[in-house]
Amino acid sequence: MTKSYDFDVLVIGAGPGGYHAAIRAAQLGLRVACAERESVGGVCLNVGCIPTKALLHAGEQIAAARHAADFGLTFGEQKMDIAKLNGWKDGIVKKLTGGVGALFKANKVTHLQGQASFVDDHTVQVGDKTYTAANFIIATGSEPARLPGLEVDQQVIVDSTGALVMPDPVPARMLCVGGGVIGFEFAHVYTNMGSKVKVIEFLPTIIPGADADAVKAFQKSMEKQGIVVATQTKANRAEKKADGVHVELENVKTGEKTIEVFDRVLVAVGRRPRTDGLNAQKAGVTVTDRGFIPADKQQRSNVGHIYSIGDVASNPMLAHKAMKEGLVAAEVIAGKPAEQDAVAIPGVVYTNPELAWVGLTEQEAKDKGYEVKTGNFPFSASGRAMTLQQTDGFVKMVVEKDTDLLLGVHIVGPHASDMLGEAGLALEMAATATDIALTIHAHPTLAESVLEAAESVHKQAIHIMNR
Amino acid sequence: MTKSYDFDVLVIGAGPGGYHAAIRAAQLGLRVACAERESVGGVCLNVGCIPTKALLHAGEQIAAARHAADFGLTFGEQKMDIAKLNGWKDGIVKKLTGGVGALFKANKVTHLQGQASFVDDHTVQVGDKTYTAANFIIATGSEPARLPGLEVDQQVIVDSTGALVMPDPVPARMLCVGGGVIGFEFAHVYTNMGSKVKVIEFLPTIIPGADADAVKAFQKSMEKQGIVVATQTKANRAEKKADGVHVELENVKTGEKTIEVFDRVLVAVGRRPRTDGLNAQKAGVTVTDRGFIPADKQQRSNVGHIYSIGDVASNPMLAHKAMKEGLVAAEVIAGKPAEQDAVAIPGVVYTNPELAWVGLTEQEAKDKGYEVKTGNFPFSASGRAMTLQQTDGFVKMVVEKDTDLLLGVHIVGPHASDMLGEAGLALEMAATATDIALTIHAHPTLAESVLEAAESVHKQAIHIMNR
Amino acid sequence: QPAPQAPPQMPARNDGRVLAVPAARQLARELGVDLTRVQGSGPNGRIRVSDVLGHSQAASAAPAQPAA
Ligand SMILES: Cc1cc2nc3c(=O)[nH]c(=O)nc-3n(C[C@H](O)[C@H](O)[C@H](O)COP(=O)(O)OP(=O)(O)OC[C@H]3O[C@@H](n4cnc5c(N)ncnc54)[C@H](O)[C@@H]3O)c2cc1C
Ligand SMILES: Cc1cc2nc3c(=O)[nH]c(=O)nc-3n(C[C@H](O)[C@H](O)[C@H](O)COP(=O)(O)OP(=O)(O)OC[C@H]3O[C@@H](n4cnc5c(N)ncnc54)[C@H](O)[C@@H]3O)c2cc1C
Repeated sequence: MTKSYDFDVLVIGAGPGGYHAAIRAAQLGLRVACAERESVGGVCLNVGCIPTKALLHAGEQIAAARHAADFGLTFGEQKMDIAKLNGWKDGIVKKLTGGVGALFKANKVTHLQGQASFVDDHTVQVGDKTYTAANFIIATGSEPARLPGLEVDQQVIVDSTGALVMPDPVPARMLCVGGGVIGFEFAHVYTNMGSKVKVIEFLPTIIPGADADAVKAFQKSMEKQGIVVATQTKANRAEKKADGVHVELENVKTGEKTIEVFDRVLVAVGRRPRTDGLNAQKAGVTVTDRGFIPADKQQRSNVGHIYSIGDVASNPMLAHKAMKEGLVAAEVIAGKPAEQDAVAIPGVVYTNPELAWVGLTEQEAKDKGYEVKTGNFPFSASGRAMTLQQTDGFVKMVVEKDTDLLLGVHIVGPHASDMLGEAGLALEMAATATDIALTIHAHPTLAESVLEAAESVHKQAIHIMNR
Repeated sequence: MTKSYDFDVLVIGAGPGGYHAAIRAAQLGLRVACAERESVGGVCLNVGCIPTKALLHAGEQIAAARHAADFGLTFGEQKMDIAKLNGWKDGIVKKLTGGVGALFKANKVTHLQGQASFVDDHTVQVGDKTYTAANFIIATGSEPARLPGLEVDQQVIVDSTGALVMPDPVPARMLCVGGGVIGFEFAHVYTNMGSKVKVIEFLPTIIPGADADAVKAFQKSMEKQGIVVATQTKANRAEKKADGVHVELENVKTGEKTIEVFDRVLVAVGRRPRTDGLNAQKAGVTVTDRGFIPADKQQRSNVGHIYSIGDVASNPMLAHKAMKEGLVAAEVIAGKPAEQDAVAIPGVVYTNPELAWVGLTEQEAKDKGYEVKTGNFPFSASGRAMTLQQTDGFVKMVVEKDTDLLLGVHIVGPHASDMLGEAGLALEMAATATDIALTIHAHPTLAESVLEAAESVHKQAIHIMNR
Repeated sequence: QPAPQAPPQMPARNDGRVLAVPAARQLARELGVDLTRVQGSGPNGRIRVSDVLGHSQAASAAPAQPAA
């Protein structure tokens, strides 16, 4: 690549999209820089995927200790050292972000600390220096959407970043505004920590994008664990008083308004792409009204040598989508015929049970004109689930009727996210339900339930009656 | 099928092989009976796969409670009610065997209680009745092999069945004779319950059949958890005394002998096929010197209408192999072109970390003449593993060099058995490492490590340096 | 120069998908092979790496008119 530029590629943002792009580009022999104005790892490592999973695990261990009584294991008084909890979580984040820094060094990626702003379509300014590059990859990510009337102070009214710092004492009454993935992950954490949690969702159903049957089973399990769920409900405004935050809730169907009092309120009503300070227009890069920088299948923006990946490029705003797009952009720049051609992008709620899915929901498949058959296998019929004390949920499979082609897999249950590995590969390989049904799955495993769901598509599951 | 026989198929043995065969045959419209002399569910449900997994889970919860201190969760005095533990485990077994009984009823499988003995090649006697059938499926399973010098009394010297009843108090010193899957699963259970456990293995290496690198990592993790492992060691004889069982151990390399004292000794030196009371010769069915009733790919024995499946048919003696063979036999009898054509049969040790594999080990692949490349990704580099506090182990991939064809996957780590779902499907679908590497895996999951192992085959893993 | 005969297009699926495993999709891009013209050997015409290789070899083995 031409040497007249400082770098072959300059990546803007070191979130999962950006650091994957930078490392892959370096692996392919390019001269790479990556600019980051905060901490490497982006939202995902610092205030997203990773710290939430740490807190979720901690919370689940509290629940597990309680359930241990079922098999005779009991404990004396239980103590939670909140400072230690936060420190442990921060330690994991530090280890991982430190790891990315080390990988940058080892791969000879130049890390530029500071905000990158375009000067022209081949130049950015970072701090008081300018750098030129033959190609750019914009990976500036996203930030929490705000909700008028609920001003985030990161103490009592928090967004996902504030919610990651567990307060001491744990709030007695918690409201999660937004019944999406993030809302429910925090609801689950705080419930296990001892809060009484209510989740409200504006839409008629929680976890938009997930299969209706799966959502129903998921919601039932969350409610069984003590989370109160109110759909078609919005929060109009919040007032901080001595006895807590007074929130006006409105039932959007009836218009009925009530005031409820909470000790902590999480605003988790979605995320918006982030391009502030980027000066994209100086490079001629199109930013849409909603703030996205759209890209084609090679991740090119409207400007041929400027690429856009991850949350800033499009929905769904998920780390693994950002990673994939980062790899594609890097490979395309290196002259490889890469393409973002994924059949499906998985989604996961990392609660217990987890809700995990990949591919089309039953409704989506029907809406697209497919004639579908479905299969279903409940974990209550799984020996492995029984031994793990986790029998809530099922595996549901959506299959094209005539061809047996797998269209989607929807799992509510323990380790659901790990089972998505098989489901995702199956979709990408254009596997049929028969391919899965004929594959020996180890016994006794949770993954067997994927096999049985495939068998049930053909009304041949063994451990349930096939209606 | 001809009505002149009492049944279209009579299955002998209601273990996982037998009950799968019986239910599938019934699903396909055949008139089916299944004879069982003990309890439906066979070894697997009653004294094998299921109760071991229950005890393993219980033990792991004890360990998890200890590790919770890392994130600030501590407990007062811990108590284990051993009677409740045994009862909980028995309850799961009862639920599952009851479930199989219910499935028999619902599928109209006639359950014959008693030992089946062949009278001729179309007739068996069960109790004082005789039944005729057009076809038979022999699914009589296996039993623990005995070791001369160590007489099993199911109290202090036990086989796997005796070891499933946890004594109160838990033995302080435990010896597992045999370093295979069963030996290590019990070693892990008893260690977590508080025993000081030693495992001895005659061969130079433990867990025969598993990949050498995987075994090494597995053994290291077991030793870290306090299990003492001695390979090339055998137990010559045991003498019960007031202070415990005195066992003579011999180092088979040096010939050196020592006496060590234990409170419980598990004999887990393999299993042998079981055909006692079957009178196979009356039907003209061949039983080998070692006690097997061999079968072809349609599971037919030397007598065309008599099938043999599961442990009694061949090694490896694993439940999922028995299930598969049961389905094949049933389908063949129903006139379907089924065949036991599995590319690979997975194996799992359900300890923590688990050791799980499917397909060829690196050595097996080389021995078969493959030119191989390998990939490896350690869980210490996995964010998800960190949040789960389980970073021991790795995913190793064995791939054919020129074609990139996947040959084997070997996992030491948390939830390894669930990740085998993807690995097994990949092998059956003749997937390449590239297929796995190009498939989006949800973040943050353990299954991502499968993706990174595939990337590392091509020296393109992101989260490690690829040597 | 007469254009080399293009192999026929495979019947399209209603959903517009071409069923091919990821490695076959990547290889097709590398070799410049149009997947809609590849006969897949798997169930539902699923295209594997060997199908793309076979197609590409057949195409290059087809008698090419020397440039006049
Ligand atoms: C609480 C929470 C939990 C989540 N959990 C999951 C999960 O479990 N799984 C999942 O897949 N996704 C999860 N997500 C979403 C995931 O974090 C994002 O999809 C992912 O981080 C997007 O990656 P990215 O590289 O596009 O951008 P980001 O991670 O947002 O990174 C962008 C980076 O660019 C930097 N930047 C921005 N502008 C500039 C500039 N002009 N100059 C220099 N640097 C700049 C930012 O500082 C930031 O570090 C979660 C999100 C949240 C908030
Ligand atoms: C401790 C332990 C743990 C194990 N864990 C696992 C594991 O995690 N995963 C795994 O895959 N495998 C495991 N196994 C192995 C697994 O249990 C066997 O592979 C499996 O049970 C074999 O199934 P089968 O149907 O061939 O025979 P079996 O399960 O042995 O069943 C045979 C049945 O036939 C009956 N029978 C025998 N002769 C007659 C007769 N003449 N008339 C009537 N009935 C008869 C017996 O009573 C028995 O119920 C484990 C085994 C043990 C001992």
